[in-house]
Amino acid sequence: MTSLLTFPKGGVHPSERKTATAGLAVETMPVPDELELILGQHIGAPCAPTVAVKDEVREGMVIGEVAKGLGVPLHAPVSGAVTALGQSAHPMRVSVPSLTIKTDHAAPTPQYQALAWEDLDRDQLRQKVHDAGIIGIGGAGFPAHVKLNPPPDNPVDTLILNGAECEPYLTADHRQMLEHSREIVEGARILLKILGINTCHIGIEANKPDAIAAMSAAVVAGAKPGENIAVRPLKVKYPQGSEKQLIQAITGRKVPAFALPSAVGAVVHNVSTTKAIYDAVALGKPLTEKIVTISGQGIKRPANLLVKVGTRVSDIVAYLGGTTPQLAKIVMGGPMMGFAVSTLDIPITKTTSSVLFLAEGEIDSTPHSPCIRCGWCLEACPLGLEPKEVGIYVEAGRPQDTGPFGVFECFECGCCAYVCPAKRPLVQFIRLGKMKAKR
Amino acid sequence: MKIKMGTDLFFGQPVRCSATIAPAKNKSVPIFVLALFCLALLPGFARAEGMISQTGFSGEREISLSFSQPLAPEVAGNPASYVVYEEADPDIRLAVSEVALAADQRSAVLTFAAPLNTLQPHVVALPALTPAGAEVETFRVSKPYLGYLLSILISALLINNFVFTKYLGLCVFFGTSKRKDTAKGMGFTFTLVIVVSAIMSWFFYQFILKPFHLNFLQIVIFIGLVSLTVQAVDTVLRKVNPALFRAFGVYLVLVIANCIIIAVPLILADNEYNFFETFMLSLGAGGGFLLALYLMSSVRERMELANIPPAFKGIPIAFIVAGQFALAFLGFSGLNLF
Amino acid sequence: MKLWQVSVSPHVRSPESVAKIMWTVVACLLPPLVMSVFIFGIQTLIIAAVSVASCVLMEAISQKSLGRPVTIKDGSAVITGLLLAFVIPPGVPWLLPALGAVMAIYIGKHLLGGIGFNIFNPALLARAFLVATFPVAMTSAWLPPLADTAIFAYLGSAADAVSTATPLAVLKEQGMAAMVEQFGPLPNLYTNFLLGFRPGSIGETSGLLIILGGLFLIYRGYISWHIPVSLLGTIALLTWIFGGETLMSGDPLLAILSGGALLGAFFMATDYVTSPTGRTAQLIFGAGIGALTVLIRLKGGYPEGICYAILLMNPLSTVLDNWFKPKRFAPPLGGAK
Amino acid sequence: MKDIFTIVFRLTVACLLAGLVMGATFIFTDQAKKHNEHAREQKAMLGLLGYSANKPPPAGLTMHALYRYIVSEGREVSMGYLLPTKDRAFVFVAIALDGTFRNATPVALDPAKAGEEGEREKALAAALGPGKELRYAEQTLVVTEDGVRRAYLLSGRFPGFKTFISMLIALEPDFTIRGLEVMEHEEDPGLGAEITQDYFKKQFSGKPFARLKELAVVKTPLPAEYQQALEAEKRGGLDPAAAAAIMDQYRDHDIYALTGATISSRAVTNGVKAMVGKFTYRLAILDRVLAEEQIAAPF
Amino acid sequence: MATDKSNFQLVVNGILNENPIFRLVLSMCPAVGISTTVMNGFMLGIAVLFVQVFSSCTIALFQNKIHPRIRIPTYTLTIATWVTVIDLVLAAYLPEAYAKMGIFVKLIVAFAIITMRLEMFASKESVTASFWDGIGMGLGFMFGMMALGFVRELLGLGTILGYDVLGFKPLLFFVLPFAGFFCVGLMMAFFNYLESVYKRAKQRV
Repeated sequence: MTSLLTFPKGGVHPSERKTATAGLAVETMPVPDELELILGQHIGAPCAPTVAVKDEVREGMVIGEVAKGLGVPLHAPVSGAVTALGQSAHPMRVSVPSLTIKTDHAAPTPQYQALAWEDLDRDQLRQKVHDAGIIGIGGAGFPAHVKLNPPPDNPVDTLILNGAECEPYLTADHRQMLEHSREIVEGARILLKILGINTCHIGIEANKPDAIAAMSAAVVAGAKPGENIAVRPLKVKYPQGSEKQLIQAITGRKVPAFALPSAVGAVVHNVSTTKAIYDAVALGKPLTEKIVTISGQGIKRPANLLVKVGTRVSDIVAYLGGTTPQLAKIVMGGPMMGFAVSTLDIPITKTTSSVLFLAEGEIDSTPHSPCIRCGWCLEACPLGLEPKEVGIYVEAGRPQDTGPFGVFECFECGCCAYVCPAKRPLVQFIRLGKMKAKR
Repeated sequence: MKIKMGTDLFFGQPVRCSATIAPAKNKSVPIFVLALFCLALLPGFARAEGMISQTGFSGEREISLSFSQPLAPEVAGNPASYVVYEEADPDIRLAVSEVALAADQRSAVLTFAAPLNTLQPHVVALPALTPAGAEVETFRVSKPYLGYLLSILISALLINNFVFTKYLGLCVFFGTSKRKDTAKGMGFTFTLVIVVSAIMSWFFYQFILKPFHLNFLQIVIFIGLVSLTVQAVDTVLRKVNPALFRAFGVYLVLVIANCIIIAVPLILADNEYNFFETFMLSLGAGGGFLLALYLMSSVRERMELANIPPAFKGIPIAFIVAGQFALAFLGFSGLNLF
Repeated sequence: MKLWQVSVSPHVRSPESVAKIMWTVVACLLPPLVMSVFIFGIQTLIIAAVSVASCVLMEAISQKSLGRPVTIKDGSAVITGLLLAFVIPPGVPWLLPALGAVMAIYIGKHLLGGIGFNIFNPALLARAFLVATFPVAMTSAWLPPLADTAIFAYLGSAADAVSTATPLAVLKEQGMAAMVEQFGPLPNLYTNFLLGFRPGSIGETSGLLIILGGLFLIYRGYISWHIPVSLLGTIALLTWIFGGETLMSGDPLLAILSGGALLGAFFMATDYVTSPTGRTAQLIFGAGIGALTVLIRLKGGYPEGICYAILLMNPLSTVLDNWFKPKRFAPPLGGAK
Repeated sequence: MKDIFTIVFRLTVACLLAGLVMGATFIFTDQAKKHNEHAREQKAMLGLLGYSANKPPPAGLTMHALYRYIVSEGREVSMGYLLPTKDRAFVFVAIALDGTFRNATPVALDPAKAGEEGEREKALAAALGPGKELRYAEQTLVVTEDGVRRAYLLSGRFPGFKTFISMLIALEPDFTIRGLEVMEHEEDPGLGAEITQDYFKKQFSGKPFARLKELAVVKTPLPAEYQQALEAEKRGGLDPAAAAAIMDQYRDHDIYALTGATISSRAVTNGVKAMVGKFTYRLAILDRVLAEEQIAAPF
Repeated sequence: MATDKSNFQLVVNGILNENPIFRLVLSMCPAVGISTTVMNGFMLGIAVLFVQVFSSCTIALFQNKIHPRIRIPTYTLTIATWVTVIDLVLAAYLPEAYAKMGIFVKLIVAFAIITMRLEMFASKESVTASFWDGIGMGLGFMFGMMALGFVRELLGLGTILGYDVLGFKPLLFFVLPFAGFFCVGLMMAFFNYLESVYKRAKQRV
């Protein structure tokens, strides 16, 4: 293999821990009796419900709509009856409006037919992406159609599909690429058409050789003249999957601070999002289900599950045979950037890529000690920020003075806190800095 | 410092100073300093002329000579043909034990029986090569004057740093070393004022106090000159470069409360320094103060973030740190550069 | 209902910890100590033990009295104790390091805010303090290396032992010829010095073991090569240029092997707290120490200058870090924020 | 405008007042200062000769100051000695560099004012006439008791480890060192500053001139009994006879270097050697000239 | 305007509340440089006391005659005059003590404490009050210097006022010049600590 691409500065190599689920085929979880749908799943204003309590809904029906601003509609993942419109716990925010549906197991499952999407023009395609409720399901939750409409003064010339999946434990994208490589490549072609360009790179970390092989095969199989789609093996390094790092690794361009990728002519989409876009455009299927990696030593049976959006974690636990006694922490998302949750009564959202049940031995709960200025965080930071100084200032009670150390550029990848030998909660310090400091 | 910052020390007018201190963009100060420095270098290029073109100590027991033309080995290679003595003791000849003449006969190294006192200028003469009846030419051997000047500068800057090894100027030092900007401003202002006032003091001392035996007026005259310089710099700066004045004007009033500024003229009067030596001493004193301030301020900015025991907060800990600096500066003691 | 533990990301941590780093450094410092027992006798072990014990005790006392958590288990006081023992002559009274510990741990470290906030390297600060306070013992209690394995030779009578001079002192006061006369002809000299058979401070003589320990730390990623390389490189270069009778005739290898340069380069100057974190800053920091070391060695009042050179550069580490900030990924569009 | 005048007027008055106060103090203190300085010097010198308040010097003891000048006349350089004569007058003896006598000029100088450099210069300038440049070099004291030479007191300075060390040396008439005193130095405390200690200074006492010429510094530690003897006077513990016996034992030994301060020790030894060497050389010439020219010196 | 404090209070104020060394942190140079023995502290204390008292009295005496715009130059001139006087007197009558104090006697002229007292007190108060204030400040400085000298002499040389008290020299460190920094810092902290203890005790009562 030729030299692998990567970003030059910073990054860490956490132990991968993907073996537990990497080899497991995606398993469809039976639809639970009740689903809890959070209305604000994407970045932007939350949806307003278009149904009322006791309304009957059918699978695929729009149940929430964003009236104004950034956002996408929400669809019913199952057929059934709306039982409640209330508040529910959310992994990231304290509580958010939600909607509960009681599943009607007897209702028929809708069948989706392949459509000839090549005939549609760019705006129609983009509208379809919006209508299907597609957002960046890698974790960011940014509405996909917005990314596909770059500002006219920043012409886009490159599409990048993000198959890096650099977080430990996570294998959802890996399985997606193995099992749906054809659809992903087709989705890439849809995206190219919408953007009006012909270059697409698919970045995959080198620890997934089978996925690289499968994707390469699919690219060759689906090759069309005039289109330039290529698989790019990447070096294994966290946070390779971060937008800015991925763009730099593949194209060498640097996205300026506080700017979008389109500033350097690139658009990045996650492979799973691409698959969802394919489903939306080619099959007319809205985004209502999600592959989620369930892993960690705290769960009896790790798995890659295809679940309906709105499935509660407690239902998943029950399906997988319960938790083990060593369970210490439950994390939604990857272990580097995910959120620890205090309860199992939390629903899966469109952006949930995994639920990790971490045992005592997998996490490190050593209390933190004073900074010894080893500078490892400076080495690890992919953005060249100074987490150590932020930490020292925050601890000294001066979070308002942390601006010059770059707290606002930080995307909280957690590299600094990962390497810190003093176990300092640097991400927490940086968040405090973001709150108190002025730009 | 408890002297009210904000009022002019001399004429009671309020000083218009802004709270934020803009970095001085003006380059005129360094250029002025550089020019004076070049002026000071000039005497260093003077060389002996005549039969011997260059002289110098090459070791504890050696003097090296370069001749302006090749000399006969039987004379130039003979230890007896050289007459060498310390300038202060012309009657006592130093015994030359060996002469190593270079192959081209244009240079020689004299080795002496006893170690030389290289701090004293020596005199070399070659009477054997002087035609009968003519005056014997003598040649001075001394450490280069430029080196001496530089050693005064380095000494005041590092080895005998006024703050860390002479313990002077401490009130202002602790008062203005909290912030790096303040430290820089104070340091530069101080350096400027001390150079000007020391040179003025030197003129006063050499041409008025000493000839008229008015040494007991030293203190009054020197402090008066310092006040005058401060006032003059204040006025000139206000007119010529208001931006620079806004940056450094605040510190002018503090300069006079710094004992280094009065210590330097006293020292140069005691040691009978000449003009260049005076300049070097004052530059070194100012630079040393700036250096000490800058180091201390950067350390104190870092210490502000530390969890310091309450009884030590503020000035006490600054003293402890200054003591640690003084320990580190002991490393320069005994340094003898030239 | 059971609530699970919540904390901010990341939830996995690297296996490194402060204690692990510190104890690794301690482990790297042990071989030179063992070697010095063979070279100078068992009393070096006693000095080291007193030094470590008093540093650890002082750490506990200071932390207790200042109401901070007692962290003697993390090994940082042990390192300070070992390094303090390493930089004092082997023939000093055993009580000296105990006094040094007060300066190093209490005044040098805990008064300034505890670990992470000391400005000067505590061990070296203590050494400078001891040199000033006990000038005779600290500058003349050198012992000649033992010829055989009589490691109990000086025990109990260290003060009466034949005092000798360190190679650097001989070189400074008497010149190269005396050096060869006293320590043997050149190629032998290098080998002896590399192995540690020469008078010197307790831990600085066994160059080979120090280099090995330092390389191990670099291999483990605990220290970076920048400071040692630029420090030793500068010493070698400047000694080569200015160290001889004429320009460009000094002996760089001898300069590195005959003093505390190696110990300083690998274990003192690389102290996290008192050295800069940026790579460029580290290179300049190392070069500054090297230059000051050569300056003090050749022109200063002491035969060895690395201790003071490091102390003089320590306060500059913050300044250097400020001057050479890490390069940001990309500046915001339109220049200023 | 009126303001300015008031300011100037008051400032002038203030300056005048201040000048008055300072001038008065100066005049008042100047005499006392000179007197005290002289007394201090005298005390140090007498102390070196072994006299103190308890042991006053004998009545016949006198100190004769000998001032050396370097005279240059054009390119000609010679040595000049200003010395008192038996009839309480002064004479200036010029001697060429090679030791031949040039001339002797009587100098009119008030003996009470001879200690002041300015006064001497004035008197010399008047006596020698124009065209001669004088540079003052040093002062040496010849101590006599009833006209017999008892001792010489030399003062001088030489480079130490850090800056200059200035020293006062007392010599027997046969140039054996009687004792020495460090007047000023800036050596390191605890190291080079130990040169002021008895156990170092007294090592020089009793060294004959012939031995002094060859005197070296050794780095072996100072033997304990020798140290005890050297410090006997200050600390006691050893009776004077026993101390003297031990001192005799080490009379011919080299100087033991101060621990950790070899450079300072060597600097002092070399400095003392140079000072005594130069003095003996010059005194021999001067004595010869005085005898040849029959100049009546009181010593 | 007249102060409401009695003469005694003025003196105590200078020694305790506004001690020039430990509380106002002024005139630190001699406190670091030459506070190695009690005697040194005493001698310089006397000099400062003299200058302070005479300057205060002079200014208080002439306070109506001093033009406000040349206030500071007049102060400087006054101080410089009295410093010259004490300098000459010390040099003449106590040459040995004078030699030990070196340049510091002359540097009294740049002591901020004296100018500050003139500006804040003597230029507004009566001669008597200024006299006592000057005494207080001078004594405060002297006691500060002597306290430092006491600690340093005892711990460094084992002596007090030259008399051998301990019989041995505990730690040369304390009489080394740079140790002044540590001694001043530690003693200041000690006084701060005492004050906090005192305040806490007072609150409890």
